[in-house]
Amino acid sequence: MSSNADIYHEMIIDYSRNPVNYGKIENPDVTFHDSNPLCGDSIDIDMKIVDDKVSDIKFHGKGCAICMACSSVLTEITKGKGIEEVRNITKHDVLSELGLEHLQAVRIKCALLSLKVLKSALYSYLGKHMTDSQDVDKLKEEAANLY
Amino acid sequence: MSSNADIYHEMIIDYSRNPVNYGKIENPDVTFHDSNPLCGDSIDIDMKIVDDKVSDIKFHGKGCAICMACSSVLTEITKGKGIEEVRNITKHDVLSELGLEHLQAVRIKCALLSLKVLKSALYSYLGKHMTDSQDVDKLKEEAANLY
Amino acid sequence: MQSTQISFEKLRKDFPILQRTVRDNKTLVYLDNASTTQKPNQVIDAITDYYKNHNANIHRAVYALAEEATELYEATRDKIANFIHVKNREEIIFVRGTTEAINLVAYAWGRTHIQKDDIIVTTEYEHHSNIVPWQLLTQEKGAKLEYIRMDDNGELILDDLDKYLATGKVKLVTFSLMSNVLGTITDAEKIVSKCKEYGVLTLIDGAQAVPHMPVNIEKLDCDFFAFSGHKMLGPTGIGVLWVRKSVLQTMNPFHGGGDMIREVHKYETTWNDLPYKFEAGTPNIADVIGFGAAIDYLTNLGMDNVREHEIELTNYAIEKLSQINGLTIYGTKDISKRGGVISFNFADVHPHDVAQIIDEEGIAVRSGHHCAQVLMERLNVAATSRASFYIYNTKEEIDSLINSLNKVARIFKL
Amino acid sequence: MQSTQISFEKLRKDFPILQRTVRDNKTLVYLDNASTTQKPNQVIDAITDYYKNHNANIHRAVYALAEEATELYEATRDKIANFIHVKNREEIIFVRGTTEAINLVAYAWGRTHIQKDDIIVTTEYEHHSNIVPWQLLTQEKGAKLEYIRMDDNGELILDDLDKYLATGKVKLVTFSLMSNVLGTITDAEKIVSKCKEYGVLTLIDGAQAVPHMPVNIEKLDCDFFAFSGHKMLGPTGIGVLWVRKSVLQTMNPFHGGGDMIREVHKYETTWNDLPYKFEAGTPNIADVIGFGAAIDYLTNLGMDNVREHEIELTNYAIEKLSQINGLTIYGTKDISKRGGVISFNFADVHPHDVAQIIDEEGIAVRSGHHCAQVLMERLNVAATSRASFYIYNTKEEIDSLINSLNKVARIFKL
Ligand SMILES: Cc1ncc(COP(=O)(O)O)c(C=O)c1O
Ligand SMILES: Cc1ncc(COP(=O)(O)O)c(C=O)c1O
Repeated sequence: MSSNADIYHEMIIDYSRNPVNYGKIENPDVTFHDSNPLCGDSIDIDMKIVDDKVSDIKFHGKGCAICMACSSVLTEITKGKGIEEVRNITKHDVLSELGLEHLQAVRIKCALLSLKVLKSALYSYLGKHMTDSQDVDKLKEEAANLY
Repeated sequence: MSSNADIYHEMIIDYSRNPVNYGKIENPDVTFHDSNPLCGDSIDIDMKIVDDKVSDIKFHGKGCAICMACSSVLTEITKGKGIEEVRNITKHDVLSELGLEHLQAVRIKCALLSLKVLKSALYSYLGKHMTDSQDVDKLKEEAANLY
Repeated sequence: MQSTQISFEKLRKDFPILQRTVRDNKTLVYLDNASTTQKPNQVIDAITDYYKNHNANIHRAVYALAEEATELYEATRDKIANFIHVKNREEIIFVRGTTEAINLVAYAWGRTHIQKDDIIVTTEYEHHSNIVPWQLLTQEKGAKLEYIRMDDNGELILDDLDKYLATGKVKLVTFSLMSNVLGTITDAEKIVSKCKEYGVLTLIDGAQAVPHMPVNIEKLDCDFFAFSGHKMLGPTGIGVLWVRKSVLQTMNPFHGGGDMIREVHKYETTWNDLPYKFEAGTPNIADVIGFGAAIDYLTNLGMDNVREHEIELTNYAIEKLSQINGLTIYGTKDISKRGGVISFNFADVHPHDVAQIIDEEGIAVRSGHHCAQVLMERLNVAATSRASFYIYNTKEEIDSLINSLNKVARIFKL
Repeated sequence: MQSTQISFEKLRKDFPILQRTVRDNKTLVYLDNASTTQKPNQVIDAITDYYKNHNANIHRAVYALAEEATELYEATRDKIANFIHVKNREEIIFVRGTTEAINLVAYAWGRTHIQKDDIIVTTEYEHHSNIVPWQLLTQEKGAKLEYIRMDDNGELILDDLDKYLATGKVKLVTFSLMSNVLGTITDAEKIVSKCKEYGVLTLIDGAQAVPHMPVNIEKLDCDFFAFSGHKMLGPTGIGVLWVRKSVLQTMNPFHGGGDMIREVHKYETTWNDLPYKFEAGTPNIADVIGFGAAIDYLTNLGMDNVREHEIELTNYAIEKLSQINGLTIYGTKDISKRGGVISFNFADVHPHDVAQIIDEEGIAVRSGHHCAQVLMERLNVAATSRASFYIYNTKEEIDSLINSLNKVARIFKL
């Protein structure tokens, strides 16, 4: 296994200093906040959703380089995608983009906090627009099995 | 040190089967109840007090042979004594009468439960008849340092 | 499933204390297992290994030791889930023991769910830890505590339960799966299914059952379940509260502090996910890990085998004890309905005197009320002597017990 | 008093874990002692010896093992009384740790003594365990929680205390004797004497102070005092709550169960004597005994010497860290007002990233909010890195820390 410190490559450092899609959206269609109870990282995500597509997405909050880099990458992946596609984004999609597949357990939570917030945001958006209660149940189960 | 089982000599067995001063007194001048939280032994003592003398004393309750024998001996020692004398009865007075000076810690509580009840009874009697608050304080301290 | 050819005699070597002598050079015969059990080297070594190689606070730090400690700690949660057949690991909360587990329910569930005139039902053969918390709660709330009575055979009179349930006021029924005095095994599935008809929650005190027989929480289908590590080869200071997730989600936090929070602000705070919401402060990390080793040990033995071994010992002991003149055994003699706990009285000799005399022979039994004074009142005795068995006990040890009772008879001229 | 010629270097051999390597064969440099400390062989052996030779449940049985276990257990209570200068052993209650201690007060004292509109005062630099229990209590009772603010030097602004006391509504003032983030030593005697003028009770969180400096409860003259064993060489799962007897006598029981009762009847119960009224259920016997060994160890060293050793290390570390460009140290640099806990931030690098990078070099420091989010808000940071020292740390280890920070600078191009 490669050394843990190897994860601090150029791209991560750059993203952490210059995060992409950082900020707030005025009048977002959906917004969600969550934090990591153990380390105190906290992330907010705002989205505009037009025609079942994520037309705009921004995040803000506090976190380590890993958290900032992953949030940047995640919002880049998400922007412009259809809701169903976003629903299918996996942790692998985020981690592999940054070469973080082998992150240790306690740091995984830093890397995936923004994914958790994104999915929660999506579910709360979908929940509001769903009529079929079976769909809502499926959504809840998905949310529960996030990590 | 002698074996712990040696404590079960004739006198103890006899007292346990035929306790002395066992029973209740009608209209006692003072009565007190206490129990041993750890083993469940429980003892009540009733006394008649005439002219500052313990004119009659009886006990009843549940307990092991040690507890019964010590209660018997204690009431025998107490009967007819003046209040100040009773106040000065020590654990040694009870234990030595039965050769129990070396009793292990957990059994000491069985042996001395009735002494504790006797003293508490006495203090509650004295407390009621005292006018000097300094005396009452002294009494309280005495009670607190019983074992 | 394990083979039933396990040599229980051989596993004695895992327990260093069994080599000890006590008093006048007498071999220790430890028969107070319902109170606490002895510990095998495997458990002691797990604790030692933790302190010598992995000790660190858990969950919060990124360095190597903390990572290792967290993994070891959380692994026990999985072992427990597996051992008592629980699907959701986040339903398992670490506590000090059964007593804390039940009190946690009384505070974090009871304080918000019990109101004036509600009824909580317990039984006449409960341990104080399954009575006193409910007295405190019902007295505070103006609610009522009622008891399912016990018949002369040591079994619960379930008509009492029906009567209370019919009032429509019962909010919780709580009972031990095995009595720590009589060894009676409660018909839990019947009680739970009656309660479910009325939508009433059930708490099972598994302190005596989990160490001695297979327990399947899914099958029991109760809502709360509590047990202690030290009664099943594990260290002191660690126990488990299991709560069905849908009930756990309705509960307030118990202790406030580190680890149980999500975000703390000056005037408001949000809670961490389950089960951490209920595990405030630095937990008993080393003993959780030691407990994991105890569960491994029992899993390897197989709980069916443990139960079988104890049935054999209990049958043998009841047979031998029954032959002693003047000796009374309490509870049922039907072995399918009882575990390896035997309470008895010997003529008019007080249990303390029995215990003290046989202690001289190296025999450790418990005498007293066994934290079950309500049951003592019901049996109309001040106390009993109690012998209770575990995996390392042998028939020879029961013979020693019987012999030592002869000495009691001699001294007390029975 | 001990000689100050004690070789702290030599006592490292008592701590087996310090011989360990981590990650890529790096020597472990353990600098997270404010979180939990390592354990010497003497403590580990005391636990092992208990399980191998004396294990039994305490207080209740007459047989030899139970007698020995009870004596060992109660001996720790006397050692603690001696260590923190307490006259009445029955004022000392064993709990899991500081968190349980404070929650016990919030339940068993707070639930009956705090009413609507009462004020409880805490401080901005408290650990969550001295904030959240009071949030829960004041919210339940409609009372108020107020904070003594901290100045930029990391010291409390005691004018705030005066202001709250003047309202006449304060019932309790609670504060830590040493901050777990800044190391600030609180002027406890001044706070307590102010409170006494108003007849207000005081609780001191001694979790960080007791392990690192002489503490004299008689002199402090507070009403409640809490600390944890695992932060002072002792095992996990054991801590102490001390309560002044006259206050303890006004408190309801906390947990109901075995050992804390005098007589249990179906519908009413009376309580055991102090301190047992507050120790329900089988306690953490082995770890109480292990804790006794930890106290012996520290008593032998002498707490004055411990403090002196840490002053030396802290001075050295502050000097070295101050030379690093872009590194900010929080709190006072006046060593007489602080313990061996140093929180810092390094330029714009997040503390998690610092901790992870230096972990590769074997350095264990903590990064995060340190269960003090209110203080993080006050400092206006998301988190800090924290190095904290104990008796076995050396100047060479601080040099290693400094070196590893150079690697952080390289990677983050500082
Ligand atoms: C000042 C302070 N108070 C309370 C605590 C909580 O102690 P514990 O986790 O042992 O309950 C800690 C340690 O984390 C602390 O540093
Ligand atoms: C049936 C039962 N419930 C509860 C308890 C209390 O367990 P603990 O003392 O481990 O809290 C015991 C053991 O003493 C028990 O036998």
